[in-house]
Amino acid sequence: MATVTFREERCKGCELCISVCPEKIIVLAEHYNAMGFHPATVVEMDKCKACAICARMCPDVVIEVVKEEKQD
Amino acid sequence: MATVTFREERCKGCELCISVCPEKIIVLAEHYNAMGFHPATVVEMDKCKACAICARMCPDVVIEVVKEEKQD
Amino acid sequence: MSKVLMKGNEAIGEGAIRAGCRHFFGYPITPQSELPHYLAKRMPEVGGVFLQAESETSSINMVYGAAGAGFRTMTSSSSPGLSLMQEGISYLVGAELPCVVVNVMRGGPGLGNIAPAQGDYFQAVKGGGHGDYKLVVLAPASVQEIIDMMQVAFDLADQYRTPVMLVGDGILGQMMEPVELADEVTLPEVPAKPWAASGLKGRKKPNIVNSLYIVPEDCEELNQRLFAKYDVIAAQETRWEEYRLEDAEIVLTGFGTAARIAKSVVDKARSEGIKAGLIRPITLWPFPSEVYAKAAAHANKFLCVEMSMGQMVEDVRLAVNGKKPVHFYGRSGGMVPLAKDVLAEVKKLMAGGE
Amino acid sequence: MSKVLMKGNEAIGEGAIRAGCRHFFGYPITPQSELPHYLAKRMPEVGGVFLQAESETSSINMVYGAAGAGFRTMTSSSSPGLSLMQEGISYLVGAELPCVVVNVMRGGPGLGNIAPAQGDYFQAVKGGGHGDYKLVVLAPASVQEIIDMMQVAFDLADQYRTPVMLVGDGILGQMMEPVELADEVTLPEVPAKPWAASGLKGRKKPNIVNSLYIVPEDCEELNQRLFAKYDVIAAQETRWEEYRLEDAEIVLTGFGTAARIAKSVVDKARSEGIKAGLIRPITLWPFPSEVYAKAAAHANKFLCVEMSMGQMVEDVRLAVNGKKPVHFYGRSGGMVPLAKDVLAEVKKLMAGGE
Amino acid sequence: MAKVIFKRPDSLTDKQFHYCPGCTHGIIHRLVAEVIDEMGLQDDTVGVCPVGCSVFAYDYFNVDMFQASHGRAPAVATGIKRCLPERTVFTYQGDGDLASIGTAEIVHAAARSEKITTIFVNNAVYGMTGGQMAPTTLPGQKTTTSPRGREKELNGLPVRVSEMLATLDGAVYVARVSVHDPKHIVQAKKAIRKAFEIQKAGLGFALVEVLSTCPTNWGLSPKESIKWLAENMIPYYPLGVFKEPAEVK
Amino acid sequence: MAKVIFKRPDSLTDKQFHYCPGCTHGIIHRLVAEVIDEMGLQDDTVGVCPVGCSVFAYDYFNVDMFQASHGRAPAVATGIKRCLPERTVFTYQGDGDLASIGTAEIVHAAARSEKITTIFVNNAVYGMTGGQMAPTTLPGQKTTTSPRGREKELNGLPVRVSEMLATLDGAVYVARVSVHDPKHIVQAKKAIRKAFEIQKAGLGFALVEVLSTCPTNWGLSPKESIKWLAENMIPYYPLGVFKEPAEVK
Amino acid sequence: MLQEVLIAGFGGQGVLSTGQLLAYAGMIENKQVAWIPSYGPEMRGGTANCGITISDEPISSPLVTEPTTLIVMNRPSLDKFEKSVVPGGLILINSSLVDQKVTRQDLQVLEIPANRIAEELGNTKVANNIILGVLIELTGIVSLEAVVESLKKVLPARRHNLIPVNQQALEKGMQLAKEFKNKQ
Amino acid sequence: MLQEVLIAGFGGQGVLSTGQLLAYAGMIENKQVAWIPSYGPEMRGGTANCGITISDEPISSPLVTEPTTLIVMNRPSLDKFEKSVVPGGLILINSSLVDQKVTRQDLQVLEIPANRIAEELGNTKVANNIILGVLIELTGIVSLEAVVESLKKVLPARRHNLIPVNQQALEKGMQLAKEFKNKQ
Ligand SMILES: Cc1ncc(C[n+]2csc(CCOP(=O)(O)OP(=O)(O)O)c2C)c(N)n1
Ligand SMILES: Cc1ncc(C[n+]2csc(CCOP(=O)(O)OP(=O)(O)O)c2C)c(N)n1
Ligand code: SF4
Ligand code: SF4
Ligand code: SF4
Ligand code: SF4
Ligand code: SF4
Ligand code: SF4
Ligand SMILES: [Mg+2]
Ligand SMILES: [Mg+2]
Repeated sequence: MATVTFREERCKGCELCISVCPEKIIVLAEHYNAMGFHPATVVEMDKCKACAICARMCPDVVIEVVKEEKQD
Repeated sequence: MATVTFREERCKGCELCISVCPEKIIVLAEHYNAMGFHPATVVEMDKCKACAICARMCPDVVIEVVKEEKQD
Repeated sequence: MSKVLMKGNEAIGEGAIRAGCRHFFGYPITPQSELPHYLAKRMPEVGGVFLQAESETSSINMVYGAAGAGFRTMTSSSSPGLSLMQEGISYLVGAELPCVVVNVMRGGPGLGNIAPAQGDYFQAVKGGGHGDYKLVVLAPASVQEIIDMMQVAFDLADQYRTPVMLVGDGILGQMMEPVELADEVTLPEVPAKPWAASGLKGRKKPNIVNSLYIVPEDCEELNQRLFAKYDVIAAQETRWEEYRLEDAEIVLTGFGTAARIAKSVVDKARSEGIKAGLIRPITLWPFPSEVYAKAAAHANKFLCVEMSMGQMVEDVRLAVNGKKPVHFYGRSGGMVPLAKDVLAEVKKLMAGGE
Repeated sequence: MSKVLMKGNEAIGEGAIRAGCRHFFGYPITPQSELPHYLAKRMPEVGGVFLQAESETSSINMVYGAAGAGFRTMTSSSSPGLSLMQEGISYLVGAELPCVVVNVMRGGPGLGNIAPAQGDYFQAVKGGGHGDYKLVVLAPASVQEIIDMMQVAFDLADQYRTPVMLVGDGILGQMMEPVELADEVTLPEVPAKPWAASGLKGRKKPNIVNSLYIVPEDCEELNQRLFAKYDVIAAQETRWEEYRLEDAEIVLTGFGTAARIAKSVVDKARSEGIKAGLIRPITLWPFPSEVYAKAAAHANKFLCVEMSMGQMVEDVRLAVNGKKPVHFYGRSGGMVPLAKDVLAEVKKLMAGGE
Repeated sequence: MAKVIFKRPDSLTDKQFHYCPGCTHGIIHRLVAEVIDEMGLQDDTVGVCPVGCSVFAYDYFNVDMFQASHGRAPAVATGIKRCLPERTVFTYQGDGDLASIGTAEIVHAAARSEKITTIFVNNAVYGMTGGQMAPTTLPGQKTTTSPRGREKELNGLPVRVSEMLATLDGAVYVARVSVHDPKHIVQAKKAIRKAFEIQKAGLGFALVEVLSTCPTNWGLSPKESIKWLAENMIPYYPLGVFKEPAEVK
Repeated sequence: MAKVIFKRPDSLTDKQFHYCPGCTHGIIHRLVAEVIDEMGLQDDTVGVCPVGCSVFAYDYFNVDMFQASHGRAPAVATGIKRCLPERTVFTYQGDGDLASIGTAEIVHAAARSEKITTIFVNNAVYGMTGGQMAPTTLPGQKTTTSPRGREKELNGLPVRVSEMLATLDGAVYVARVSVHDPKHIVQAKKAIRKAFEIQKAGLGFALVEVLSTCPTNWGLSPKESIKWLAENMIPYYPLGVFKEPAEVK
Repeated sequence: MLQEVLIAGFGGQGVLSTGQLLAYAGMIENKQVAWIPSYGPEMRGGTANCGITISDEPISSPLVTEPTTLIVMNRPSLDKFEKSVVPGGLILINSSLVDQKVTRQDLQVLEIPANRIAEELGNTKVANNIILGVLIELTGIVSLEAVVESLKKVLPARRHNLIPVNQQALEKGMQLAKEFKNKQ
Repeated sequence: MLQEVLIAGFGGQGVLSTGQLLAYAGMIENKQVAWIPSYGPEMRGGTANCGITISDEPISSPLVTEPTTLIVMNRPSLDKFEKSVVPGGLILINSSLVDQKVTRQDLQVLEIPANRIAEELGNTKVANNIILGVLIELTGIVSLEAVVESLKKVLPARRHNLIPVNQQALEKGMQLAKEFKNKQ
């Protein structure tokens, strides 16, 4: 299980994360953030592979990726 | 017959002409010119081949070379 | 004539074109970049050259080349860029080359900011470069005046073989105001430049553009020739505006944007019964010293308003020469004086406060 | 103490080393090149760095780096080189960095020549760079004073976090004079520089060396802070020499080499019965205005002697403020006033001539 | 157990970047900060940033910083490094800054083999001042000072900085990378790391040229900008290592 | 009939050079003047000479001349050429001038492909100001500012200007020649001629680097200087053509 | 009469050209006018704003530091400029883009869903002119005729076909303003 | 007492160091001294000269524009400086290198074949000190002892073996001067 967190108030809606996510699970939200942008968000978190490609691409360091490792 | 003329008052006695003359016929004169240098001069003009190598080497454009062409 | 709304920076460019300038060399810097943008478009339309230089140092040296070749030419920048041009300006003076240099001043020192300021007055009028020299320094206060003054700038430059500086600030450069533009442009006549180094083309004696005077006697002679010229310029070309000055008890003064504000304060003060007047130097050098000396006869006080920590005020003091007190009100670092604050200062002074 | 014969340019270098300066950045130019030559040899001996920069623009920016890192550092040049440093100097001021900048002035404007001159006075004291600022400007008049003053220069720079300029001319730089040198050098204590950007090394908050104040309010605050500092400097650090001034009817004044000449004229004039005296500003900024104002009480006239077309004379006039006439005698472009000519001028003035 | 796969590096402060949406300056900042973190240099580093869109970099890098005048960062860095030879000193410069007004400074820092690291952000335009032509602007590219597109006759041809500096014996590491997609971002980071390693090894001057976007002044969306970079810039500015010392190969 | 084999070119005035005995600046002056003569350009040419030992070149070249500030001749020449595109414009610059303070100006004149010709006199030292180290000073070479010899750690390694400029697309002709013996003098003249021909053909920027002596500051006799140049400079600064347009090959 | 209008939004929203249109109209009516943009580094892709002064007297400084009217085109602009408006002044908000409310109580505020209305008119580009219509109706700063006349000057010839729809937008705005006045 | 000496010749003839020796000697004698070189571009391999002022009073300007004594080491220097010497002043010429004559009649002139004499002493390098010996004898500007003392300071330690031959040269010069005075 992966958690991708967006610091929504910092997102500029550039869509670069969207364009690189291999799972195509990021979209821009309908609402505006305080800067007046539609912030990015993950729609189907369960599909996320925690590859962090989105985070690496994001110019504004909006994204943090955490993976729940299986506890054996 | 070649004539090599030195504008003696301009010669700085650098000896570069001397070092390149293939006929080794240029020397520094004993006397000083107005600038206080020993000026260069040709000792055996008849040996001169009018090759103008000396003139080409002289940094101060001191030397002029004229050749008397045979009149047939 | 047609009336159009125009940006100050664009007016500098259009004014230059109408003054016959066809060679502009410059480097981008806020708040004057609309001028290069404008000329990048306009110059090719009139067969001229807009060239972006690699730096301000290069711009001013390109101007040196173009001016020395006999062409009307100019460059433009804002404060830090002008600092980089100081060596080149000193060379232009030394070689007596006509050209126009524009400074759309911003907040300093250092990188400072891009807000409007007037902190480069000393640099412009006292000589920021090395050696003894003066520049003719013009200070327009509206977009219309910018357009008109560009012609004056090039004419003076050619007439006296001297660099001319035109100083504005971020407000003058960025604002749009209505201007009247002649529909038909007749290019001004440019004096012959027999001294220009533009290739012999049949001339026998080479022309040399030079500021090296290795023998001190010769260099002193150059200095004296320059200063004799400056005397003529001071006698013939000093320009200023007087406003409600005749009976003024307090004389406000300032240039450019600060003068606009001071002028509105004069009206406000008059409407409150204070006899205020204005002297607005249009040439910062030559400085209109005499009009201050004259005003000192009836005025009790002077108040110099600047967008700096106080620079022109020294020239006002030199002009008034101790006859009356000269006060100062300034904002700096990109701040602009508010009319209401200046008015308050006027009232304070008239009430006898310091 | 040992007495040695030393060149002015070398004395600048030796003085710097004795003041604890270990980082010099410079670019060759006559007539100050013996300073880099000297330091190229000396710096490695004391574990310091002499680095030849690619230009004066780079020198001053290397100084910006070294000063911002917390080190005593300096650069040096002559007139055209100083013009190229104006942007950098304005940045150093804006970032409040302590350093020493030397100008061994030569004839101008332009390339001019390499003979001694004082035509960069305005550039030094009014601010040749953009924006509102002042430099502390020191003007020694002998090789001994150069050595001693280098220590003062670095101390003032550190104490007030300001660039300090030391101005000389070709004569001061090139001449040899006897100097007393302490045999044992104890390096001065340098104040802590907690603001230096030299790596966190355990500190939590990064230090930033900066002159960008994008918000005009902040930039105005910087300006006001600087000028408050300047007020303190003016109150505490103004230096000058008075010579036979008490009863002087004519006050000669000048700085550096011109002051030496003026001083000898004072003696000559006194020996001919003329009550002459001398004011020699040692700090050109802050300018010792008060001593002039005081002298104006007993003196009838002032005569400012300069190796320029007349620059310091404006500050003398501002100081005298119209109380007494201020006259000027100058030679320019690398020419040096002759004592006999200055004396003749004094006599002419005392005879009532202008 | 939660494992953090990706988080903000310590060598960035928590301040928000002021860059335009999609501007890759932000990516490059992050890569530099990550390298500083990973090499344990945060305590040790002094950064120098001149004028350009990244002029506020001192607010973002969580290390001691200098703001430098336009083009002169290499001289400022020289001054710092000559005083503090043990510290890590880097400059972060735009193409207008480094390749135009600052040409002499970068050439001579390289020739002197100053032990500094330069991050050179080439976005083919003057970003901060409103999209003027840079020395790196491509032929035909429209900018505010080349409104008809850059013309060879008027403005000559773009400068390839890496190739030029690689001719200098003093430049020991020179590489060109890009940040237009995740794969290239990984490569870019490797090059940046190498450039810092070379400094720490005392080998001399190292420079990484990073191709970057400027959506605002290119007049393109962030996504279009990425595409434009890949399709137009890379062919003119080939990626690769132009110089590398044997010691680190 | 008397045939003049060698005489002073018309494009030199009759003024005597102020150069030191054996200084090869004089040879280079003469070659430039000969080329101007032979190409019939005397009426047409504007020369630009900045500060350096050749600062008085305006007294020697019998054409219209500019004295320029230190390092900025390429910018001055650009200003002239953009006003007078039909004229022949050349700069004559020393190595301190062109390779140090004037680096940005020469790189950008080349990048813009200004249609000017630059004669670059590399004598590995600042001649005029008293023998300081230049960017071209050889490793180990003693100068007044490298009294222990140029050290790599302190001063880096010499700049090879021709190689560096040849990387620029705008530089269409770049060659390095020498004037240390008559044979090389002939070759040098050919290169200078080519550089002027390229300008006349409107092809772009052309530069000829000429290795030259400075007996005074090298502390050698003129003859020793010639030998030193051949033995020390040429190995570091290989002679040859680095760039040549197909049109003139 | 002295009116100082500040228009603020994102770069690319036509903020600057709308301001120029207004200034032009003032000029046509022979008023004293000045227009000045903000030109901070923030402009790059961030916020953009401009100030327009229209007056019967010569204008001393064109800087609009205390606007009589503020036009808000994005949320950050409201945060930034709300406090600067003169007491009793006017704020016009494009509520299609800004969902936030004005907190000050001493102002006249009008929310105009300009983008939605513009869509109804068939061209989202005319949203600004709807707001401009509101402005001229509420303040009388310039006449409709002058603005329409200005459109001819400001729009390039190839865009003159858009003049009718822009005029419609202006009139729509004026109508909204009238309704608002009636409601009060 | 105010003595202003100008020494002129080619670069490399030891003109500058000879001047320094003289200034040093003056300093040792607690006089006011100043030394200044010409530093024109002409210096490069061309002429070199320096001025030395030795005085009882503080020296205002060290520039020697009107020397009381001129020492001439090459021909161009005579051409250049002959006219600047004060009337009644002294010219010392190294006649081994200068074959030209002084034309002015209002001066004291002494021709010293210094190189030849130096050769006789076994070291051509000491030619300058022969002339210096003449100078100090004729003018009394400084004492022999002071010059010898200065040699120790001016010569690097590894050259101190040359002090005796230099002293010899100075004495030889003084002797020549005495002979000259006797002849007059
Ligand atoms: C001396 C000087 N000249 C000009 C400027 C204006 N200026 C600031 S940044 C800049 C260029 C920025 O372009 P670049 O270096 O490419 O950085 P980018 O913004 O594209 O990242 C210019 C010309 C200045 N600050 N100082
Ligand atoms: C701005 C400026 N800085 C420094 C100088 C001093 N200067 C004159 S010529 C020169 C260097 C000359 O060297 P180079 O260009 O190699 O020419 P060379 O004399 O060797 O032929 C320098 C540093 C100057 N005139 N202007
Ligand atoms: S971590 Fe990978 S899969 Fe998950 S949202 Fe980001 S790019 Fe998509
Ligand atoms: S890349 Fe970053 S800024 Fe851009 S949309 Fe995604 S999260 Fe937002
Ligand atoms: S022309 Fe040839 S042979 Fe004659 S002197 Fe000159 S070099 Fe010698
Ligand atoms: S080369 Fe010329 S200057 Fe040198 S010795 Fe020969 S003639 Fe004289
Ligand atoms: S202007 Fe360009 S480079 Fe600057 S922040 Fe915006 S997108 Fe980035
Ligand atoms: S100093 Fe060197 S370069 Fe200059 S003239 Fe003398 S020998 Fe030639
Ligand atoms: Mg860029
Ligand atoms: Mg050289």
